[in-house]
Amino acid sequence: MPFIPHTEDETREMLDAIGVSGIDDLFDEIPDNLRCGDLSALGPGLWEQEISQLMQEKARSDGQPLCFIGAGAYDHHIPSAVWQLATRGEFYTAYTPYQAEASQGTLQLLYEYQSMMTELMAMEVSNASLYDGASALAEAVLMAVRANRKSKSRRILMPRSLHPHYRATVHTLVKNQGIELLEVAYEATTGQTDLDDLARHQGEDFAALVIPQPNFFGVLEPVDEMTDFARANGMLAIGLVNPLAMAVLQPPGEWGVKGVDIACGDGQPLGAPLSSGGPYFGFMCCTRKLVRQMPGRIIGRTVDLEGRVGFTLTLQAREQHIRRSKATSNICTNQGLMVTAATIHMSLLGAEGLARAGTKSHANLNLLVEKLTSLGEIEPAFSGPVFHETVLRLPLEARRALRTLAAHNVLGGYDLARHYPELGDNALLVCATENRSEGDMEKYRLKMQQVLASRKQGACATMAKFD
Amino acid sequence: MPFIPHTEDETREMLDAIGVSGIDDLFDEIPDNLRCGDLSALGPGLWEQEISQLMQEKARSDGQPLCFIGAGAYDHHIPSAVWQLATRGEFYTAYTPYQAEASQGTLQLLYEYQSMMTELMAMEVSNASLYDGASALAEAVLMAVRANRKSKSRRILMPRSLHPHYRATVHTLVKNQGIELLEVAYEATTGQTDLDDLARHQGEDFAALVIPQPNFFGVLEPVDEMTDFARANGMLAIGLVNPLAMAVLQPPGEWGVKGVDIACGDGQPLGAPLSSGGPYFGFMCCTRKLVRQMPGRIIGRTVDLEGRVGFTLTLQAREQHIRRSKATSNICTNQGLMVTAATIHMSLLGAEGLARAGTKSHANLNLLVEKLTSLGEIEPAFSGPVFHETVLRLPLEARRALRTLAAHNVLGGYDLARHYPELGDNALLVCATENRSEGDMEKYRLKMQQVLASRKQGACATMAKFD
Amino acid sequence: MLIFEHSKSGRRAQAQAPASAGSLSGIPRQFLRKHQPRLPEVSEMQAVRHYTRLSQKNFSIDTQFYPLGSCTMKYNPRACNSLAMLPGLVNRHPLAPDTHSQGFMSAMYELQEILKEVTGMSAVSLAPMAGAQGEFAGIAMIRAYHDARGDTERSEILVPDAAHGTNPASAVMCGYQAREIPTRDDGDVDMDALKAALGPQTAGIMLTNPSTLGVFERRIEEIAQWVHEAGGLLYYDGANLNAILGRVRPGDMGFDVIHMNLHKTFSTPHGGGGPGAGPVGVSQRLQPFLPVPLVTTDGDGYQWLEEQDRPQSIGRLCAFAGNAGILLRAYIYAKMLGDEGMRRVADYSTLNANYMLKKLREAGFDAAYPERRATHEFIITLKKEAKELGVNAMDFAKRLLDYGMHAPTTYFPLLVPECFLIEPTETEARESLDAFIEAMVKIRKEAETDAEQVKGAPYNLPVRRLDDVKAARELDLRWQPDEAS
Amino acid sequence: MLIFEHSKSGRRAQAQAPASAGSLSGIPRQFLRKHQPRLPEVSEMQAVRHYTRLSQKNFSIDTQFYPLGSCTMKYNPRACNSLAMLPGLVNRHPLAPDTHSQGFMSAMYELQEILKEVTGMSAVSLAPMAGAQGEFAGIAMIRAYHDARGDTERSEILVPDAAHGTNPASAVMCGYQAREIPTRDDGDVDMDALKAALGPQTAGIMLTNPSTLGVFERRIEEIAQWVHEAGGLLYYDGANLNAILGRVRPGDMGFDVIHMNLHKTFSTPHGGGGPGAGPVGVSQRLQPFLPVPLVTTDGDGYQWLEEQDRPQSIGRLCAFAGNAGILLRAYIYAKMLGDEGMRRVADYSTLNANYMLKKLREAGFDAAYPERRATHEFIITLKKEAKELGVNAMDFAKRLLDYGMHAPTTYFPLLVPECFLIEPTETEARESLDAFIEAMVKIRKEAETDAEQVKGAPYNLPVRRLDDVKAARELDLRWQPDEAS
Repeated sequence: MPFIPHTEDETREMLDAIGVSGIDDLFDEIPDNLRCGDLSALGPGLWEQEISQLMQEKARSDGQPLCFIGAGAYDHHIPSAVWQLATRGEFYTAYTPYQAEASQGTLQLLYEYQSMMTELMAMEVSNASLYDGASALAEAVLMAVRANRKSKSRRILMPRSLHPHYRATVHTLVKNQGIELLEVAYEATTGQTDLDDLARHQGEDFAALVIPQPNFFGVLEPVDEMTDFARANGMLAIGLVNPLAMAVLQPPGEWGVKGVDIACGDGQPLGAPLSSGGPYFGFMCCTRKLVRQMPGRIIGRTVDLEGRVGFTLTLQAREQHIRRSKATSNICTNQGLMVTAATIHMSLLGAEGLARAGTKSHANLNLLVEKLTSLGEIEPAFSGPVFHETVLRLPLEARRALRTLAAHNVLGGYDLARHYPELGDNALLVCATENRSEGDMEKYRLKMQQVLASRKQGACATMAKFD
Repeated sequence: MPFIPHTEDETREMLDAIGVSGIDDLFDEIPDNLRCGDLSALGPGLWEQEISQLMQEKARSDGQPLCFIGAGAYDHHIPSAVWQLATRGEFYTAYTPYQAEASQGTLQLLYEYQSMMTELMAMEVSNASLYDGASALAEAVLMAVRANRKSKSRRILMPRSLHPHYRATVHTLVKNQGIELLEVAYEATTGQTDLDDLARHQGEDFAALVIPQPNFFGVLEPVDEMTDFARANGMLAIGLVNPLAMAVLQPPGEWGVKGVDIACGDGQPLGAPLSSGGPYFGFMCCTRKLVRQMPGRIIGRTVDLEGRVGFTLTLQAREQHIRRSKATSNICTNQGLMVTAATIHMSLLGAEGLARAGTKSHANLNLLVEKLTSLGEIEPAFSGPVFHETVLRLPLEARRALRTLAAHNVLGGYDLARHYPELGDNALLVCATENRSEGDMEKYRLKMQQVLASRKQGACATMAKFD
Repeated sequence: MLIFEHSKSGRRAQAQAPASAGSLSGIPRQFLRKHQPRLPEVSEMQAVRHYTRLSQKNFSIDTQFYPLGSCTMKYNPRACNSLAMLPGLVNRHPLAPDTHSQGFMSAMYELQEILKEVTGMSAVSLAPMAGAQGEFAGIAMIRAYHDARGDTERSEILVPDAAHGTNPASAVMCGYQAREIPTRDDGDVDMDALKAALGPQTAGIMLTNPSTLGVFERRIEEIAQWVHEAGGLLYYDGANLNAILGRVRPGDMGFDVIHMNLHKTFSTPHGGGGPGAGPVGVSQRLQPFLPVPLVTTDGDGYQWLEEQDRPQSIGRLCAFAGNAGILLRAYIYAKMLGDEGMRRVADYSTLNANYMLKKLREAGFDAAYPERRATHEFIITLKKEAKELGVNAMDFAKRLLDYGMHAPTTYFPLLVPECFLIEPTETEARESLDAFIEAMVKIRKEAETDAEQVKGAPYNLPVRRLDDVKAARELDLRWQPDEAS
Repeated sequence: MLIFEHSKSGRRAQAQAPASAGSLSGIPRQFLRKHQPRLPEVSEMQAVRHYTRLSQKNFSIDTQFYPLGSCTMKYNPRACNSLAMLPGLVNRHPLAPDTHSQGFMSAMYELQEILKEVTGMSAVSLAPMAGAQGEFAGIAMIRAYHDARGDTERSEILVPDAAHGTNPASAVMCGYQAREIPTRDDGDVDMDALKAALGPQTAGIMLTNPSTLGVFERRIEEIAQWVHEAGGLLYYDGANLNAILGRVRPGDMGFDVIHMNLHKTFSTPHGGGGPGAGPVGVSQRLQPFLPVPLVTTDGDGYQWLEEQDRPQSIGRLCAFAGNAGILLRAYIYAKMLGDEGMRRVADYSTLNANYMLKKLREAGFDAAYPERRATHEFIITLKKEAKELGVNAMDFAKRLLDYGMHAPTTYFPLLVPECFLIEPTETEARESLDAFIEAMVKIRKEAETDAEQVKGAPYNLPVRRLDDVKAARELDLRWQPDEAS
């Protein structure tokens, strides 16, 4: 009986104490015809060595390819200390800090997290996390609709340059409340949001404009203009940002004349491993005046009976367990452990370390682009400035190139064909972080060179023999 | 400056406080001509990502072969909890518990360890660890020479069936004190110590007899007879045992009529990973009357000023930091962290879990032997009963077979030719633990079958293509 | 002390960033940050020391009994953590091609199958990132189902008054009105009220069974029949699934959709408040609407099913494929338990709860539903103590902390006054249960002689009771740089 | 509570052993155990909870300032731990063939080279498992050297009276007598006494430089010359190597052999008392005697050198190749520091020590060697406080614990009365140093007003002062099963 400490004697004694003859009796309120019990499809339990061997096989079968995919999940360096600390039992196995006195560790850490995020975003307040970037954006949209007193609109402007999965997620999460998302086009040359297309909505009633930075193409958006446009037209401005990029880029609180109203995004680049897409964490900051509209847990600093500083959950009147159907959101459990890691991560790197990671990523992308374009047939798809990710135009279908590269254990990027058919079949989104060495990038170049060469020779059949 | 927290301002202020103009001044008592400073051969420091990549490459290059080598280091299952707990900072980065009040965690754990080891060995007292099994045996020999009041001899009887590295280590560590090791032969048929050869020393003056269980061949020794022989001849009996095996085998405290005087060995099978041979830990138990002759730290239970139970280092008068040249040993730092792991390991498995691990290992070895001998040309070299390791006689040089198996990522065992030339070139020591699955053993059989087949065809050159 | 207070301007004692980072030359100046954020500047040791010591200020499963009702704070096997963090798994990019994903996808597929088996549902999606998102997905599927049939006038979701607050909140997020159904004195749903509430406007009902009152809803089959007859669907809130694993399955009770909280029933870590994972299972008729992505297999290998493969799907709930690392932990846990272990979870969590209930009653405490069996959790009401001794549930809760135990859930569900919702879980030994009961008796005795002492608790923790009113009125939600001086 | 007291007969709540283990059928009955050892029978959670809580009762580097003189309690980088535990490294069998060992062996070879460079010696063996074993190996090599030259009458090893207790103990283990050399009031060796002690019986001398008194032995070159002239060799106890990294090298001072404590200078964890690692470095003439195994390279790959390759070796010190996992951690640490980082270790540990010494003196505490620079550590004597206030070094030490700092090394070296040997290390920030000084001043003030209060310390720890006499007289070294009832 793994994890169940009862001895047979104890079980007997406890049943006697209860006054029943067997465990079955404890389920006697369940109608007979509903009782099941056969879970044999699950098979027998494995002991730790067996499950360990099984998981190692699974892990091995996925290999450890050289990864140049970004597209919303970034392979940054995470200090060893981060997860060694975050998985300490006292963090890992605690729950939501309902009993503040017994949870000062988690509560203080969350307060520190809120402080760090507001600094990074140059915003006034932060919550203690949401699920992921995509759902955080959905919460921001809902919040904007609730909070925008100037507008009764349930329409939102959302650039097409924004992560397609994010747009899909927001749609799922808001459509049932009658909220509508309107696309803003991007410029075909720069890859930035088309300000003219945006200007078409001048004077129209929208609850909010979403502004990604960088956008899904890795391109930097004209965030000042977009923020000011929103403000001028009675829309709330929602910044959707890569938080690591904010160590070097203008933070949303400083965009345009007055900054955005809400900043959100995915915290993954701050200490969460790629981990097949999750758990990551969504973050959200806003202006002080919107704080009571913000979803999620918020931690406040206060004092105890003896005047000592302490930390506690606050503004709980917004939350579902108090307000029920009138809550700001149904969110409850969030991503505490990931925030624990992120807080430790930010402490270890500091502003300087984050900036260096960002700068090195940018420099690495430049180097990668240089190497790939030096092959002669590859060129950048957009002219807008980029952070650590960019779109390349290949002389062949991205899908085909990726397949061959993957056979050589290089994950060459993300194929844009499905979500951006207007870019054709040859557009490839590539990313480089500070974790990629020059040797890694040279390897990519060499493999891509082989891809290009073999395409010319029309010798696809021989590709499998490369190495 | 990794790990050095001083800012430039602080450094300046601290130098000013000291009253010197620069850090160089702090070294002004060092004669000029001795000063160096150039360590450039070390190269520039690596940041964590770089060292991480380097170590991953090294780890990858050593592969993760299927291992059937034992020979003193055994691949047992270690519960995940063991090292997650042992590497908690409070255990991992504490030091020897000199300040008992600030070290109750480590001290209580060591007391629990002592309790577990005495139970496992059926001995009266245990110390808190030595370095490894080989050096623990050397310490046991030195202790026996000190402690044996009936004998003035500096001679020790040591079976040839004992681990050759252990015998070499003991020799290194005791020879300068004029202590002599005499070999006792083993029986060519059973692989057990030759009791007739032992009987030749009847009535002679020896300080001690060392009794391995199992011996290096994996064979079980006639420990009752050997212990009684030692007692009858005024020798101390030193048991050298595999501690995991003691979960199923008669423990040294119960050998013969009165048990051994000293039991020691390597604690590796109790939670230490193979880790290229270390760190493991040596353990030592003895009878209560010998406790003051025992080397190493010992923890005692006592009370504090308020009568509360507490734990402390005790019998320190034996130790080098008090007795200096008259100490029982020069040992100082021991293997605290490994003992931490072992204590947690034993708590998690319990007597039943250890016994199952041992039993399964034994059963797996039997299965492996069955599979290999079923190939027709391989047979056990000895007839004595074995625990989880045994010697097989191959129809070819063990060295050659091992080389080919290794090329297929199977580490087939340990070649006995160098240390036991009398066994010829074809004797192979193989081991199976509970970590080996039936599939693993079948893989070994298949690869060995290929080795045998190719030998018949004299087709060595084609071996490299196997798979 | 805050981490910011360990900071010193110019301190960079870490090995965590590249020494030479190159330049930002590709980025025009107007896009760049003008001044650095004021994050802590500390050495690696300072950070390690600070967070190690902070952690020690927490109660946790790894250190304390934590009978927090409705949260299923059971032991989180350490193997789940280390195996889910194996390099090949923890470094896998979510958009890696199928060629580099078969190991991961096989685990996800098997987990879908396990969850189907355990719940009796026809299909499972692992996408929801937490229970509340699972609830949303469930109700959104109910809506999609009605919409697909052209049955568009249904506007209400029925919710018992004992339900988790997430239930009505989720219903509202899907554009429904939540309508409360009262509970009877015996803890079951008021069937008359239910009947009265049902109608053509009924989209469905959300039920937790066992309910948050710690009792099994005995007339569940009748409820299912009535709701279905009214054209509504049944949603099962899986928060209390731990109570029935292998004993009874939501699918067999007649539910159409269920979410599961893997951080409860499948023992993934609670992590100081998440991450959770909230997979949803559905009956045959809701299958087309499951959120994407799903994992399928053609026998040869595993493939993702996405929007284009599932045109009726309610869509995507997250950027990628759910909280994969948590799903892996749940998979590992399920594999370690196996069929027999899984079933015993319900058996022993129920045994523990009934034992505690009995012993507490013997000690003179009042059960909220004295005629009922406890399930995996149960409620006592401290109304009597509050009235007679002037010491309420909150006081008991805080004083329990002093005795080294986390408090049960207090004041939830809302309909029981001075409520303690107690869930011991199956992984606690009897010693813990007895120690809790003993502490409760002691606290009552303390209250009899000195109520003020109990009302002043806790005393042995890093802080005493905190001023929540001040926290909410004088919002202090972040460290301010000027505190540094 | 002991783990045994959580035990319950028949409890097996772990997933840690195979369910079906087969039988012991191959083993005759007389070899089998008759009754099981009474090890704890606890659930995985109980063990995790017990040891998590036990750990919290420790002071450690990760939680406290730990200025334990001569122990170099500096920060242990977390990367060293995680990288040394990479599966390919942590699972490598010590007898794996070279084909499966090149990664590991390359790290060992490079570590040998790094240690040579840092110490100025000609060759290094990584085999010794701790400092004391390194000492043994060093003296054994000195003996082997003399023996190999037929110079067999040398019987004495000279040891300054300030030396670590291991020094004379190690000399004795090698069959030598240890002869003490007194120290002068300025902390240097008494050269007259040294001269008088040298002779044809002199096998060598063991020195720590900087000495345990926290000062640099200024006449080291002269000492080397004299000892060499007498036919003896010089042994360097590397305990204090942290003080001179990149500043001066033992090889350049004239030493013939040195051991290093990697758990000090190279920051491997102290682990509650080990494991350490004590590699030895030697000058040219001692090379043949180095303990085996060694790693060498032919440019193409790495190979082991063992007994058969090294006929003059003093032999084997351990079953395999030393504390490999610790050696890996040291290698990782050295690679992260690099040349510049390595040098700064000495600079900043020395800066910290001199700063503390200065500040403590300004605060009125007495330096043991007021005319000398501090090295990486220094001594203050609390003789005055003991006499005037009746509060001795032990009392200060215990009271420091209450202030959340580990005590310095007390009463060592033996020749300084009421001695505090203080080693802050380079990884501590000035805040820690200042806090320590402040605490010392406070304690003295406490002593002035209420000495008994200080003498009763500590108060804030899990236990107060322990009865060591009782511990030694009424030996209680193990839990007894009959306590269980």
